[in-house]
Amino acid sequence: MTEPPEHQAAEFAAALAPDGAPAAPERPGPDSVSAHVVEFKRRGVHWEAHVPPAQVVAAARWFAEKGFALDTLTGVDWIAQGEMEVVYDFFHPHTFWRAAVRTRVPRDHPELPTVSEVFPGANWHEREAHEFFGLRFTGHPHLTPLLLPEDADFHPLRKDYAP
Amino acid sequence: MKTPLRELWTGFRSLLTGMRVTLTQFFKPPVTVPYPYATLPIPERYRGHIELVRDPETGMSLCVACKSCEKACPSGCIVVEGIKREGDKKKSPTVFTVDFTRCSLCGSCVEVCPTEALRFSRRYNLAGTDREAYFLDLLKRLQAQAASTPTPATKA
Amino acid sequence: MTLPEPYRLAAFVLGALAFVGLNAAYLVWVERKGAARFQRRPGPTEVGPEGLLQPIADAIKLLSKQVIVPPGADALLFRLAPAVVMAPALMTFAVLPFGAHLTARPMSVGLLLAVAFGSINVMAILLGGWASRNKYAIISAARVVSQNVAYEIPLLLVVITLLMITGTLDLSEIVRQQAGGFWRWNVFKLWVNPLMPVTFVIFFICLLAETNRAPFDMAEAESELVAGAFTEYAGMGFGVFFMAEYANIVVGCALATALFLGGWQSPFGIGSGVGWFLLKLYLLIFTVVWIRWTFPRTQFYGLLNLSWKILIPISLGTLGLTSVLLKFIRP
Amino acid sequence: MSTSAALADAARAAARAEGRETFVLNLGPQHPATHGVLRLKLTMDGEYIARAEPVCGYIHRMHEKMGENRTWAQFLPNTSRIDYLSAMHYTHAYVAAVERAAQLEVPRRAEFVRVITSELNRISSHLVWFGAFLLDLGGFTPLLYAFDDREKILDLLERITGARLTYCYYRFGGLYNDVDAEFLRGARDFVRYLRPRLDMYRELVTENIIFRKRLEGIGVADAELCRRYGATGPVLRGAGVAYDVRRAEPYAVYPELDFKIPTHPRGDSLARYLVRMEEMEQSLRIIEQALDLIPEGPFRSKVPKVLKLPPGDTCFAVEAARGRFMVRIVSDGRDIPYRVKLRTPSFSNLSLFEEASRGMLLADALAFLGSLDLVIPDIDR
Repeated sequence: MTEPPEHQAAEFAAALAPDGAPAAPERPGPDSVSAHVVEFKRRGVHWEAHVPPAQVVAAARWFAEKGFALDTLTGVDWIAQGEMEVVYDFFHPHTFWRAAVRTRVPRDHPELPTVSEVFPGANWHEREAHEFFGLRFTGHPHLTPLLLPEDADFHPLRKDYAP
Repeated sequence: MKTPLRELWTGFRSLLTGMRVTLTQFFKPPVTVPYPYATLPIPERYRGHIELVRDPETGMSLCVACKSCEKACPSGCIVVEGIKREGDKKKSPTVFTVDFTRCSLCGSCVEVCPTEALRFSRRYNLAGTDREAYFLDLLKRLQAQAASTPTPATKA
Repeated sequence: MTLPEPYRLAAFVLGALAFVGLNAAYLVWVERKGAARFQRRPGPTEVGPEGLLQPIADAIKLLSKQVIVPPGADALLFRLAPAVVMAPALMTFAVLPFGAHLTARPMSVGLLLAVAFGSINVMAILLGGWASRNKYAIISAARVVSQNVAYEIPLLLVVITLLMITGTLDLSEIVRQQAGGFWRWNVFKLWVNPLMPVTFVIFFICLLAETNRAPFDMAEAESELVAGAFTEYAGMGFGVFFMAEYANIVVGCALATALFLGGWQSPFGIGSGVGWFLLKLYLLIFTVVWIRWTFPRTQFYGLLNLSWKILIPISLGTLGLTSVLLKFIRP
Repeated sequence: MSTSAALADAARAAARAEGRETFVLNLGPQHPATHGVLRLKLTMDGEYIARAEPVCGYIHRMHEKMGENRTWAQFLPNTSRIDYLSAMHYTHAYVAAVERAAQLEVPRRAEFVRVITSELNRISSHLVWFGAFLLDLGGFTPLLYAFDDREKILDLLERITGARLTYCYYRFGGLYNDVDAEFLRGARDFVRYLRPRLDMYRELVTENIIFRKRLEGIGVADAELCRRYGATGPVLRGAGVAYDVRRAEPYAVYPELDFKIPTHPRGDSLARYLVRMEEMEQSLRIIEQALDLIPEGPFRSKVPKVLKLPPGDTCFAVEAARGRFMVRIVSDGRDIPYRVKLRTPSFSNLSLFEEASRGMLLADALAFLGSLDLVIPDIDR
């Protein structure tokens, strides 16, 4: 994994969208795969990708095969657009590349598959995202609150959360 | 036969070395300070709770009640009210309170103050039995200081 | 030194009780002061000069606490355990030779009695741990039993080695044999067995293990098992376990002094007396404290490995060596 | 029945099928070995652990939500309170993330001071860990020695920051205030003071046979396990991977300084211990060089009074004492953060515990837990 980020991005896009979807960095559609290089000095990652929610497991598998480690995953509540963004951060322990994968799910139906099969470390991160945002990771073995009380049914990081 | 014996000896020697180290420490004087009887000097920049600075000339507060500190405070624990008195060029505070129970001692208020009217006090042994003791009225504190110490140069 | 028997008995019972009580209390002080100095702290300073009244304050605190028997615990055994742990230590004092004529009950089988009573305290800890109905306590109790079984063997092997040299079980007699200067102490009897110092080290290690002292404090293991077998004990129940630990240390160190370090004998051959015994005893106790505040705790299986794989083979070796040397060198 | 209970039942059933009986041991949240309020639900088979489930959240404070309710600058005091032992690094990451997003310049003097204070903070954090770890292993005295040394660092940092633990010293574009010559001299003296102390620790602890026997081969977390769980810091370096954010994503003036990334390949508790001990030596080297190179000049650049960041995401990672700490900030163009994500190292480092501790003895598992160097507020945030 010593290739420069543009190669990695291209390879990633090709692997996830074999039918040759455009790797256009401009505002990607919700169901398309795209990957592009970003300026590390400004963003703190070398390249970013956007995948549809159904393909996050495939994306995670691609990163796992390349030897990346899952840094973290987190949600962002875009209440104005009625969407929830889930950002997966990866780092490579040997070649030091950083990559982020984004996906968006509708806010009223925030469901996406779990990547804890690929990265067991995602288990806790997904539990955290679940309790904070109400994201549902289908197939997760143990989707209960991690940091909040075990009976918590509220999601504090949702923008419409009022205590 | 040789190696296990040597291992045994190295292990045993490592224990003796450890005992030597602690014994050397045993004969050295204690490093602690017996707190209530002796205290360490408080450093110059020590961040205690905030207090008002007196104008060396007038003996009044330097505060102009601009509320910068109130706005900068992350915990919202400062309340400032001020009026412009007759004949004064600038406003002066009528209320200046700190809810020290919520203060996180970050120093943002001291940092933003345009007239350098705030500083950190050097009170450190802050323990009390009731909450009310830590709703600090800084104007009162300033008056008390003025009454007890005639020169503003003396420390709090 | 010829008091009528009942008075003699009363004097020694009182003496032993006072000695044990004072020792247990002030060894706590010594331990705390010692630990403090090893750690560059002053230690207790508040109660009395140099904190000398601290043990009394501790005792008052412990006595004023409620004795709680946890629900579901075996109340009888739970209450019995502190007594069982204290009694054998007290009994052993009967045979300790403090001076040439300062023994409560000189016995021809004194050493045997000391060793026999010395191993009862494991039963007390087992009782206490089991009766507490606490998971930590039970784990601790199980550990203590296997630990004590493992260390009883090298301890006895070492004692047998010594017995072959002395030829007697009478502790006073053993000390008497070591008169005439430090080169005649058993630990330095290199012509009988060049490995005598090693034997002493093994004895000392076993002593630490038998009294559950650090680095073998599996029974308490506060960072793993909270307070081990004593987790559920409050107030003086805990205090008695605590005192018993120190009483056992005194007994162990006194035995080591008598067996290896010449008891009341002066190292220069003249001026022997009880002072020498106490000096050696407290030096050994200081070493016990010193070791506790120097080393981390051993791993549990490491402790068993040490016993079964190192100490027992070596003590068997010294036993064999001594018997061979005794057979061929001294007719 | 919750999934957790189901899993515990499964572990129990598996044990019973093999003719063994299990019980549940509740370790914490108030237990001497968990250093704070971590709880481990252990399904035990005798003294062996069948399953260890960490239960977190006892000191959860929702820093991330707090971030959404205050201005960029007002979040600063929170950053020192996530991992209270390496407050400098955490503030550094947040401050630098904002600087990166707003493209603020930081004066060179400030960068050097950041490096010096961060490394001092790293040493103090490692010293606390060292003492607490030995305490876990039943050795009490090293803790007091370590705290004595740490006290000297705290005195130094208190001199310049006014606080001993929650420094809140870095500001956007620089520092809260400048360091004085006394501090620089004190730091140099400290470097000279600590070296022989580290030698003493080697003699007292590192070479001690009891200590080594307790740690060798215990709690192996190899490189692959670390990768799958995202473990970083000394845990990853103890598995032989030379991953250090100071190298991987260079920040401040670290590229100008010469230091080694200590690694040990075995991945056991001893390897992690050795990595941290060597890291302290490397930190001393860094401090020494930074003290030689520190220029005169301003300590803070001009920053707009009301800071508004351009919309978009920005990440910044630093090497905190426990590993990779990353801040991901999302701005929507206002003066208030839209989202602040704190990626804390202890969180990932603890998550591997469940898998790695299976089948371990209780005492070994606690040694392993201690060698992970957890700070509970860092997990719970």
